[in-house]
Amino acid sequence: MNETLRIVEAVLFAAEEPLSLDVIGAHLPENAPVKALLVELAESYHPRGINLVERGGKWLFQTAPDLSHILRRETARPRKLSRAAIETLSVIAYHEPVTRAQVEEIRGVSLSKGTLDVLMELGWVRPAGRREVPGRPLLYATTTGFLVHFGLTSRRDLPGIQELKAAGLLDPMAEALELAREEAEQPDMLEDADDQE
Amino acid sequence: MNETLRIVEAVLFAAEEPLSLDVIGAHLPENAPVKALLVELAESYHPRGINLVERGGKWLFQTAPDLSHILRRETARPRKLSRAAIETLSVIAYHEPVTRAQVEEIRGVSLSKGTLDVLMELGWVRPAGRREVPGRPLLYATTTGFLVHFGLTSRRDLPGIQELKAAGLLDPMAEALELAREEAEQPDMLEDADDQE
Amino acid sequence: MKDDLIDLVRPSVREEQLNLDIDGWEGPLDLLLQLARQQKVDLAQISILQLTEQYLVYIAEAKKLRLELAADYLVMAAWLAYLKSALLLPKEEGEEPSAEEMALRLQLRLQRLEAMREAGARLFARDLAGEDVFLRGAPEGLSAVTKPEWDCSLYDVMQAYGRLAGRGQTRNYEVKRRPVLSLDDAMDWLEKMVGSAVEWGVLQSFLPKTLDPEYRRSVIASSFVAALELARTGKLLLDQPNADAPLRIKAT
Repeated sequence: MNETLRIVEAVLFAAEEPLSLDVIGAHLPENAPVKALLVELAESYHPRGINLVERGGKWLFQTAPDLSHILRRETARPRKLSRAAIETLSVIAYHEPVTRAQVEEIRGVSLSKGTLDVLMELGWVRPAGRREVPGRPLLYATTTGFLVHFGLTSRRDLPGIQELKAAGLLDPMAEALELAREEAEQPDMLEDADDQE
Repeated sequence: MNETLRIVEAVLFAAEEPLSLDVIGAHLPENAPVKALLVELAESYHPRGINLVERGGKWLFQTAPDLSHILRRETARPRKLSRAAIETLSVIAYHEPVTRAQVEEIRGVSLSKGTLDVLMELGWVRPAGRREVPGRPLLYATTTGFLVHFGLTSRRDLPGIQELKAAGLLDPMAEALELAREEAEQPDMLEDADDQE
Repeated sequence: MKDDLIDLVRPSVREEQLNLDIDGWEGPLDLLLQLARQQKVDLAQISILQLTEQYLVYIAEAKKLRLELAADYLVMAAWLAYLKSALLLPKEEGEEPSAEEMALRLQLRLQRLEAMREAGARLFARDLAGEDVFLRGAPEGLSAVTKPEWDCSLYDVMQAYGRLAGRGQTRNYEVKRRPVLSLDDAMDWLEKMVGSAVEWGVLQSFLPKTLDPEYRRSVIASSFVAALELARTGKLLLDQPNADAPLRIKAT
């Protein structure tokens, strides 16, 4: 086995968290093709019980998903999240970055204290700057930990996100309204509009 | 790859400590030749950057010994920052520039000698001039390194009191005293407090 | 036609009503979404008029059962009642926003909420780390390339500050001593000053002199109460010739 590949393997294996290309590259000879090495390694692990996966541009080893029934630990059932927390998480993930007010608008109910706290404590949500509008509200976004937990390579892999985008359901309300109005008025234009996207 | 071998691989990967044959066998179909499987797996990993090894009758994965110079394992282990240090850091970040006396006043305890040193050594806190009051106490502020480490664009990205409260991060006892707290945050009030000291 | 609609809707609504728990809903929009599902059509095809009826019936039933309804459910009911009449009445030109526009908006909001709800379900149906897939159980750890790695997240910092800011013991509050004449002192003073005065005298003239306006206010308040108390116990006589006249006192 190629020496550089062995190093990539060992580095990822020893790491306590997903690693970016930069961090992996720092352990390798200069100008090593880090991405290509990772892809090669991922392929060689594909049939194994351990897989190499990418999460938000960072890489990590994890057990193969099809073995979950064997590995599942009966004892360590994670606590159940409230419906509010789950919905808040999806709103943040699909619309990020969003303000608290946006989350409340979409859910049609004000966010109780502690909902965001739980998501931040789990390491799935983080403050992500402020929106430059009056009041400068704080923005929230998801983390690499979120991608790791839900097994997503990137936010583009969020289930159904492309369809939701195409349907205008992730746009600001004003734009979505415009889109819906056009469709209602010209049902035969619908297909054309889709083609353009 | 053989299914049973995949299970052995995944079980050992996810284990938090070296596993005995019995424990590994418990995950496998009955009468699986555990030892033979382990030997086979160890051989397949032999040329890789990860090795499967036996230690006192228990089995574990570890990085290949010849790569240790690259992984520089000996100094690793992230150190947990003390609660005093995290609190001090938060006070400096929220109130900067602040004097040591102000940090002590807000935390309600005196600052032990090494706390500020640790934060300065980390490159997160720096001396930032002196306050022009009797005694001319040294002021402390956060650094660019602090912003980089915590992924903040500017200090203004830190959630404010209202936002901490909304996120459920503010201690519940606080509410009655919140107003007073906000007053205390006005910088000119802080100066007054210093003058009185 | 409209009555038919209500009858179609009612049975299922009634069934749910029996164990209706308004706390179980995540706000009026959530309730609307649940009701919308009873139409068993895609949200894009839903009849907003019918949904409005369903909601209003539901709220009416809840009120009959004397369930505590949070204000936002009632606000939504009022808004829907308005929407309903706007949809049924002949369209008025130039009215903004039009009833159709409001209906479309509501429909979109429902679609968006449903989309997020489904997204949440689909997220949690994935292979989850720590439940379905597992990360390395005992990583050896890498030494960071540059500096020693410290285990401290932004969340830790925020939480620490929240804890401090919340503790409230960070500042000592001192109540400023204001100059006051206590009731006891006022009684002593007044008793002494009135002495054995047999002529009526204005109460104000018996008070301790001061230039401090704050102290003066305290003196007036305390002396008034002291005068009442002394009069009650028969130690002096108190008189006010008419409503706005100054109080007068003299010894008994």
